[in-house]
Parts: sequence; C-alpha cells; structure tokens
Amino acid sequence: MELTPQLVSLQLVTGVALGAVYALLAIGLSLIFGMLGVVNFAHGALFMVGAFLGMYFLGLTGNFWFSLVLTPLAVGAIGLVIERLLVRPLYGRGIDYPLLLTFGLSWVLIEAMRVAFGIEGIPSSTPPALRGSVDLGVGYFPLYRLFLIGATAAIVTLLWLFIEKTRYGLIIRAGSRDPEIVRVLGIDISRVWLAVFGIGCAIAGLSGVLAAPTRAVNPEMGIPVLAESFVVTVVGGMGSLPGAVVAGLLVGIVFALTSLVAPDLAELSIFVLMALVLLIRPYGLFGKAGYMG
Amino acid sequence: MTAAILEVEHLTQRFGRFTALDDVSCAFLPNKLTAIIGPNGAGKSTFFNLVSGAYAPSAGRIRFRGRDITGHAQHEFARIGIAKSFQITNVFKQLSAHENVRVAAQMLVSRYQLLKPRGSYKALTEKADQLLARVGLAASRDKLASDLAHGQQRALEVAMALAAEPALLLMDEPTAGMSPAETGVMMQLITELAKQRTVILVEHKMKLVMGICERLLVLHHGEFLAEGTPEQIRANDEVRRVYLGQG
Amino acid sequence: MIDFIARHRVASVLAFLLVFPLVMPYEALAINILIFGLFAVGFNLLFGYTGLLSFGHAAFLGIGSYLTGIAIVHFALPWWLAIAIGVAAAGLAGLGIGFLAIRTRGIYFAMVTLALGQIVYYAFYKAERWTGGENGLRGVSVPVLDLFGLKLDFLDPITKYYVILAFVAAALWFVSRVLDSPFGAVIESIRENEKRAAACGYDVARAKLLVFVLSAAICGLAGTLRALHLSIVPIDSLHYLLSGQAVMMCLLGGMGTFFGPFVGAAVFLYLEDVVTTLTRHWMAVVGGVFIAFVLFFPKGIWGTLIDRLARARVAPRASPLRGAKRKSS
Amino acid sequence: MTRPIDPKRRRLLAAGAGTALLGVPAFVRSQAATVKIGFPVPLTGAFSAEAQDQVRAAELAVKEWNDAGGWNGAKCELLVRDDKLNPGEAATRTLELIEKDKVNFVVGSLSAATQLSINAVCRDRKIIFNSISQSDTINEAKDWSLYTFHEALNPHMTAGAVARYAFPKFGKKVVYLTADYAYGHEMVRGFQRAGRAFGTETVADIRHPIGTADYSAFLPRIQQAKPDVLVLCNFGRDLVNSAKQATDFGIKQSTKIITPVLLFTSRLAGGPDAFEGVMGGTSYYWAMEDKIASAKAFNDKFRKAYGGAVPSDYGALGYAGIRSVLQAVKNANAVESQPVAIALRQLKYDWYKGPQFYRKCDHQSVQSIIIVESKSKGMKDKNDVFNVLHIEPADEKNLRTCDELGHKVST
Repeated sequence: MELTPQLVSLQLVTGVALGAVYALLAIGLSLIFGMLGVVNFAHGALFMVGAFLGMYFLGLTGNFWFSLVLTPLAVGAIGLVIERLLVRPLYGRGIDYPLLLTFGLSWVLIEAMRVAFGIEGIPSSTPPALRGSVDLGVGYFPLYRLFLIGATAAIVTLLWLFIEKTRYGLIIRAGSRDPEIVRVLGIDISRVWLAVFGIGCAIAGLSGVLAAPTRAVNPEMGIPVLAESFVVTVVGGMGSLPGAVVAGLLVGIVFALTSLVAPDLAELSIFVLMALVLLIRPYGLFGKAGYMG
Repeated sequence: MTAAILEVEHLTQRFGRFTALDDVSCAFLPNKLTAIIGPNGAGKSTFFNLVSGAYAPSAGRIRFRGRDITGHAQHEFARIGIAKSFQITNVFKQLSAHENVRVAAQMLVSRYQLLKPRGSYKALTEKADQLLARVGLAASRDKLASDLAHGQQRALEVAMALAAEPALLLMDEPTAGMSPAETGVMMQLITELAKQRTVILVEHKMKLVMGICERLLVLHHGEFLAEGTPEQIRANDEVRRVYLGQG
Repeated sequence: MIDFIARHRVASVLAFLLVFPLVMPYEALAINILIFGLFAVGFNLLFGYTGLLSFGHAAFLGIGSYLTGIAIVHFALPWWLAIAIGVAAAGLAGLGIGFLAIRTRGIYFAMVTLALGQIVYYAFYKAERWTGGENGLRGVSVPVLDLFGLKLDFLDPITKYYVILAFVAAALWFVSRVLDSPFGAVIESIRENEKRAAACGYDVARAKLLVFVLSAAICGLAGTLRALHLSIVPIDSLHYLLSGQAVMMCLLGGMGTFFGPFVGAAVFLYLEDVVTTLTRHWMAVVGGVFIAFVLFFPKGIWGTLIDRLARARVAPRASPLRGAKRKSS
Repeated sequence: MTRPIDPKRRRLLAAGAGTALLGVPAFVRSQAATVKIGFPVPLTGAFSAEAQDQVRAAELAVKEWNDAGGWNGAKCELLVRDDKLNPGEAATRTLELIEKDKVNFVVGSLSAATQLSINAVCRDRKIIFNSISQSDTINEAKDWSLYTFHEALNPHMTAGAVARYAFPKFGKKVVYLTADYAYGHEMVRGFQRAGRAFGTETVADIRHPIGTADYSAFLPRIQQAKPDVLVLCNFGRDLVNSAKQATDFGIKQSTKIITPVLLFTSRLAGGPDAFEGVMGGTSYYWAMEDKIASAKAFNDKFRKAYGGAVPSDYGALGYAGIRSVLQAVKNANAVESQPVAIALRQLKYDWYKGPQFYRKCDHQSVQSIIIVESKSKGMKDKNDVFNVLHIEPADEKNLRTCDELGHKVST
C-alpha cells in the first residue's frame, strides 16, 4: 500500500468525522459528570435509544429534520424521568452507586428496545438530501459524514454559547464549581441538576440519531460506544467540555491513522492513547485534580 | 546552647504566580512550645504543610536533627518523628476511635506484616487505650470516629499524632471549633505535652497562646514579621499594626 | 450467630460451602460461584478495603486462566505447577499494572486499569499460536488429578467441586488473615483517608501496590481454577465486561465486607441462571434487580443483613460490631 | 428473622450433609426412557434471531421423530439452553446438560468459539456433539474426536464455492476486509486458495477488529486501490455495517462486493439498499425449493408448524443436526455414544438440501453450497430477498484433505 498525501488527507477527514460523534457523546457524559459527579453508564444505551427513536420518527414523519429535533427531546425527557426517579435519591452517596444503577438501567433499556423493535434491529437509511459522495480533491467522501462534522460543530457552538452567554449557563458553571454558590443565589439546585441530566441525555440521543444513518441500528450498538465515549471523556479530562471536543477529535484521528497502517490494532490504539495520556497527565488533558480524590 | 531540632532556611512555596511563603528561615529548640501566629492567609498552614512533608517546598531547605530532609516523602517525615494534627479534622471516619489511634501507633511497629492478627499486638492495643484516656476519650473507645462530637474528633486527632511518639509535634489550630471548656482542657494538655517534646502550634487566636508559649513567630503575607517572647511581640509596633489592629 | 460468623468467618463459610452444591441446581453452577466468589473477594480486597476501583481485573483472571492453560496444553506440565504458574503470572502482571496505575486516583484510576486491561486483552487475542485467539484455548483437560498417588476423577462434578473448594478455602483463609493483620489496618486507613495515612507514616504508594499485587494474585487463582473447571479458556476471560461483573458482585453483596462479594457472586450467577431459563428478557430482570438494590439496599445483601441484625440486637448500647463492622464480617 | 439455629448444631448438620453428598456415586447415565438432546444456542445476543429459528427447526425434527414412534418406544426430549454467545457460558451450560440433565447428545452452537468450547467439554466426557455453525478449526485433528460431528458448512468450503463462482466473472484484483479472528482468517485462506486457479491477486487484506461499528477508517484505502472485487470476510452485524458503509463510500461503482456467508437475517436487518448487488454463499435459502425436492418438503413442514414462516439458513441446520443424530439412534439401535457415532459415520442422508454424508476422517458433512445475490427490486414479500444464482453440488474434493487436517488415519 502506498501512503499518498491524498490518502492520508482523506483518512484525516475520516478521523474528524469519527471524532465528531465521539466528541458529542463525550460532551453529554462530561456535562453530567462535571455537574452531578455521576458516571452515567447508561450513556451508550441512551445513544442506542436515540438511534432507534430517530429511525422510528423518520419512518413516522418521513422527515429527517423532524426526527433530528424530536429525538433529543424524547431522549431528554427520558433523562428527566431517570434523574427524578432513580438518580436523585443517590446524590451524596459516592460514585459507585449511580454507576451501578445506570449500568442496570442500560440493561433494561437494551431489553426494552429488543421488545419494542426486535432483536435484529431496524434498517437505517441516509436522508435522501444527504446521500451520495463529494469529491474533496483528495478522494470521494460521503456527504452525510461531512454533514456530521458540520452538525457537531453547530451543536458544540450552540452549547458553548448557552453555557458562556446565558443566565442558565452561568448557573450551571457556578454549580459545577460549588453547589453552595447556587444555593446562596436562591436557586433550587435540584432543578439545575435535573435540567443538566436531561440535557446530557438529550445530547446522547442526538448523537444516536446522527450516527444512525451510518450504521446498523440494533439494541447492542451502544455497548462499544460506551467504552469509546469513556475513553474520550477521560482523555479530555472528566467534566471539561473543551477537553471532550479536543479529545474526541484526537481519538478519531488516532483511530483513523492507525486504521491505515495497522488496521487490526485500531481499537487497541485508543486504549493505548488513553493509558499514555493518563500516565503523563493523571487527570486528562484538560482535567482538574480534585474530582473524586 | 542546645542544637535546634528543626531548622528551616529560605523556605519558599509558590502556587503558580502566588507566593504563599516567602524566604522564611528559623530554628526551633527541643522541648519548647512555640506558636506561629498571623492573620488568615498569612502562610501558617503552608508552613506546616512544608515542615510535615505534605508538599516539597519550591525553594529552601528543611533540617531535622541536623539532617536535611527536604523533598522526602511525607511518610518519611512521620517515621523520623514529625507528627501533625490537622486543622480540619482528618481522622479515619468509618473506623472506631480506638482503631484510629491503634493504626497511628502501629506505624512504629508493623507496616507490612500480612499474616499475624492485629489483636496479637497487645502493646499497641494498650497504648491506644492509654492515649484515648489521656485525651479524655476512654468512654468513646468503640464509637465510629464519624459518630464523635466535633471536639472529640479534635481530641482524637491529637491522640493519633501522639501515637507516633513524635519528637516534634505540629498542631494546626488544635482548638478550632471547640467550646470554651474544651479549649481549656486542650490548652492544658498542650502545655503538658510540651514538657517532653517540641511542640509548634499554629493559631490565629493570639490571646490563647500568649499565656502558654515561651516564643512566638508572626507571619504576614507569607513573610516573617517578628519573633520573640509574648511580651516582645505584644510590644512590637508592626505586629500591632497588621495583626492586633484587626482584632 | 453473626458474632459467631464474625469470629470464625473462614470456618463458617467453609461449612456453608461444603453443603452448597446440594442447594444449587447443578454442580457446574456451584463451581462457577466458587470461582467468581473468589474473584470478587480478590477484587474486594482492592475495591472494598482499600477504596481503589479497578476496571481491569479481568486481566488477572484471564492471565491466571491462560498461563495455566498454556502450561498444560503446550508444555504438558502437571496441574499443580500450572496453577502456581498462573497465580505467579497474575501477581507479576499486578505488579506491572499496579505500578503504572497507582499514580492516578478515582475514576482515572479506573480508566487506566481499564486501558491496561484492554492492552492485555489484545496481546492475548493476537498471540493466537499460544492462546487460540478468539476461538479460545482448548484442551486444558486434566481428567485425573494425581495427588501424591491419590487419583481423583476430575471429570466427576462433585469431586471437582471439592477440589476447587479446597483451593478457594485456602485463598479465603489467606485473605482473612491479611485483613486481620496490621497491613489490613493500613489499607483500611488508606481507604478512609489517604492523606492521613501518609501523615501517620505509611508509604501509601507502596501499600497500594502490595494490595494490588495480592488482589491480582487472588483473582489469578480464580482464573486458574476456571481454566481447570471449564477445560477451555475463552478470550472473554480478559474482557472488561468481566471486570465490570466483579464490581457488580461486590456492590450487590456488600463491598468492604468479607462475605459480601461471595454472596454477591452467588446471587448474581444464580439469578442469571434461573432468570435465563424463565425468560429471554433476563437482562431486563437482572438490570431491574440492580436498580432496586442500589435504591433500597445500598449496602448490598450481606451488608444490609449484618447491619439489621446488629442494630436489632444491640441497639441500646454502643455496638462493638458496628465499630468494627468493616473488618469483622 | 427467626432465632438462628445453634451454631454447633448447624456445623453438625453441615458435616452430615457433606458426608451424605460425598456418598453419591459418580453420575449415572439414565437408561433410555427418553432420548435427551442438549441444544445450547445463543437465545440472547446478536444472533438470537437465528438461534430462535434453530430451536424451532430442531423442535420440528424432534416432533417428527416422536410422531414416527421414536426408538423402541423411547421419545426424544430437546433441552434448549441459552449460551449467550459466550464460550464460558456455553461450557457451563454443556456441563449442566451432561452432568445434571444427563443428556445423551449435544447439538447446537452459533459461533466458532462456542462450538469449540462445547466440543471440548463433550469430548472429555465422550458425548456426541453435532455442531451447527461454521468453523474450520473443529475439523482439525487437534480439536476433533470420534464424537465430534460438523453439520454446518465450514469456511473453507463456503469461501471456495463463492470464489469459484465469482472470481472468473468479476476480475483478478481482490481486496479483503476481514474480521480479525479465526473465522475471518479461514475465509480469506479459502478464497485465496480457490483463487489461485484463476490467477487472482490479493491487493490487500485489511483486518478490522471484530465488532467494529464504523468502517469509514478502512474504506479510503479500498477506494484508492480500486479492486475488481471486495470480499467482506465478516459476519452478521459486521457484515451489515461494512456493506452499508462501503455503499456510502461509493465503492460499488467500480467494485463487486462479495461475501462468503450472506445471511438471510443480515439482509433483512441491513435492508435492500446496503446489500444491493452483494453476492455470497449460504448453506440454505428457502427458495431453492424450486430445484430441490427435500427443500420443498422441509419448507412445507416448517410453514405448517410455524404459521407460514420460512426457515432461515442457520435455522435449517438445527433441523438437520437433530435429525441426523436421531436417525443414527435408530440405525444403531442404541443411545450410547460409540455405536451412534459409528452409525452417523455411515449415514447417507437428504434431509433438506440434497444428498449429504459425514466424511470419515473429520466427520464434516459433505454438502452443497448455494450462491445467492441480494435482490433490491421485484421482491414478492419480505422473505423474498435473494436470487439463487448457482448450487454447487456436494463434493469431497472441495474440502481440505484429511492429511492436511492432521488426521493420520484416513479411512
């Protein structure tokens, strides 16, 4: 095989597209962790639910854009219910308990989708407007994956604006540093937590519906995704949103370039990356010491 | 003149751009009670963290009994005879009071013994009981540390520090949060302890230490401001200005 | 009775395990429970007693299994030597992984152990010539155990159960001694307050490394026994999902209690076994049970039990059990 | 909580129970009031649809045999167990079946790793195991025993048949996208060996981790290489995802995509677009009933029993696997492993796809292979997904030789 500049460039674009989905997933995970200290093991399952609901809404409305709006709302609503009924009683009990609970929850969600949509899953299709491939000058690249990169950039920008420029964002930022401050400001912190958990889940669902057209939608699709999004979150530093984005792209690119030279080690490469990062920077690229010990 | 047990030279600690302790040098004689005073943020706790080995200083040296121990690991500080009781209560919460003290005392005897039962170290059990009695916790022997009242936890702190039989005892605000009655008992205990070992006390309640200390050091903004007997300190204009003036 | 169990914890667990196969649906499940119980106990040494959550412990189970398997399949070594090799290899791997991982804390510690565990997984996956790769290692069969001239039929499930029980019992005795030792006190103090333990004069990093190695060796022993039990070594033995299972078993039974992990392993495997035969949707049922336990019995089955019994018995006066509950049962 | 039993008494009880237990003799095989067949398959997990179909087909075979009177009045009982697609679980379940349920035979499995672990357990205990999923390894002398039978196709046969059909038609430059495990490697080996006769050239063999969901990182290289043929040597969901993404990357414009095993359920899950024009092999496709009489008979029985449903490829293997064993019981007039194994070795049968027999040296079932292509238009119903292009008849010469497999005595 010849490593031409064209091939390497195309591979980099592929890596960025992969990284876009990783980054989105990690943002949701990191947001919930940074604010609530909850390690959400159901994140992969919510991604999967998002993919199913996305394809279901697509079938129902025949419009991908509707589905792109409806799905995060629906998964976000599921998130609200989860927080209110299951996670809230566990605050202050350490990280192990929410971890176990959300793990159990992920099994329930997987089984629920099996019952609702069948074991084999459902075929997914690319929206007609986004089909086909584009000549990037270095080779043909699927249009939909370019859309993925753009969509992620848009979502990240919106989220950044929300957190940096709005009153709610200010409360969230303050709350993640010190819940007392928020209480002093006279804001019901439990409602902030509820909202953040909902937003985190909505982002997981959104990544699911965005990723669905690129892959088979089946009940187990969230299991490997969970491990990958943890890797990204940890590499970036738990609780850091810029970290999630940078690490997402980094992991995507490392995966893509490893695929080129040693494809069978592609999956391993991201774990090696994580081990290296943590051994050099024990709290991740953008993480702060202090989270859990 | 007796040799100093602890000497620090040009001790400096920076956190990023902030300098918490700036070029502090001093020496402490054996079996004396010294207090370090200063307003909040003066660098008292940083000084303690450095001489107890919790951090390595950015610059300067620490000598204990003439030996340079700068940069050694914290547990080595403890093993050569420097013990610290913490400002914020820092005990093993889910262990019983007795076990807290027993573990602290065990350090001198056994650290990696895997197969002998703890119970077979009778001397440790007795020593822990004696120390609990000394700090007035004999009745709470089997309570979980987390179930003790605040003042009792402070007393437990002191018992743990003593368990290591230190030649140098560092006490970071031992009476913080204590009732007046508890404070009195604690001050008496400290006076007694200082008869057999070097004690350095950090306090920001100046009146409290004036009565019992022979020597005071005053820190301000990370720098050494003054040193002397209580009378000298009381008479020092600069100290009055930055410190007493506030209170 | 709790007092009695606390005082003679190894004896009581042995007495129970002697009759255990009678109450189980079949011996292979009982043996699995022994093995995974030991795995969880080894894991709990690190998780429950030292407060370090590792997500890479499957590596030690798997290394124990594979090295024992390789010793038997490729080198035709006697079974006892194969076990020794498996345990030693797991301990060594524990030394390496532990040395790297103890530099980090909290969730990062969990993730470093996960990553290093995955690296072990791929190493064994790729070493197909020695490990059989994805197909697993087959032929770890020891039909007859030769014990100083005594020939034991290892294909007979009951014999197999008691042989494996002997190893598990020895390991439990060892763990029990360690927990009761001065070193046991050191690791508990590290769990409670790492900074304070260092200020007390304990070398925290070294103690963590030692307990990591011990924990790895115990898990490795569980692995070697599993290889002998199943006569195969599946590649899943190294998978992080198995590490996750150890966490679940500990939490389900009660972390930081001596019997908890064993109870957790038994309930987990028994539940999975029974529910699987009842419904294809076993994942939902098992997942639901987890949720219920976290919400309503956060101390785990055994932890809740000893708590309730202790409270009911000695409510009025200061309870000696409660003061020492972490170490006594 | 009731007052606990006095600890001393409890210990006595325990000791008593322990001794009683030790007195139980080693397991005694039940004499055939019923013929018990253990059936471990992955009822949950990625291949549960196939597994459930296998169970239905197996139950059909059992019912048929029982209705025909069984053997000397003994009826057959099928004991289905979920192996969760996990080799450790499969071994445990097989131990359960043998030690507790005292089954006479074991039939089942749906992955290379689980079948090898079931085989290891059965072999030590001299229980016949008839495997109904693909693997080359199980034929080899190292894993084989007198009691090991292989009802399914193996990668060498499947890949060979697809290669012999496809390579002459579509060109010489070939790229393999291979799942990095024994199944994938065995398939590649099969294609390459069969390809030699046609002068095919391997441009690249890209090995991807098993279970990869996103193949985009492997595809630019293939795009650049512009091969005549892309062989997807992976299975199930890996096949669905890689076929779908290869389509997205426009690979099909210049390249023919083929795969050794084109699963019926994968095609259903992936949809017609992803699989458009994809060609591959299968052990069975229901529409071959037009050409094969036994297929028609089997389909009709299956439709009648299950409300008009048609059997899937792997499902059909459950039927054949059970029917062979039960026929051998009758032929041997015994249920013991050895006579039944000998009867199986002598069996010539045509249960559902034309004539078959087990080769003597490795007990591989010699059988036909069906080449199909995915339909993307003109489907009559949801089950009408493939065109049958070709049926390669059963022929021993398409197998690896007994010597090559390490079987010293080729009888």
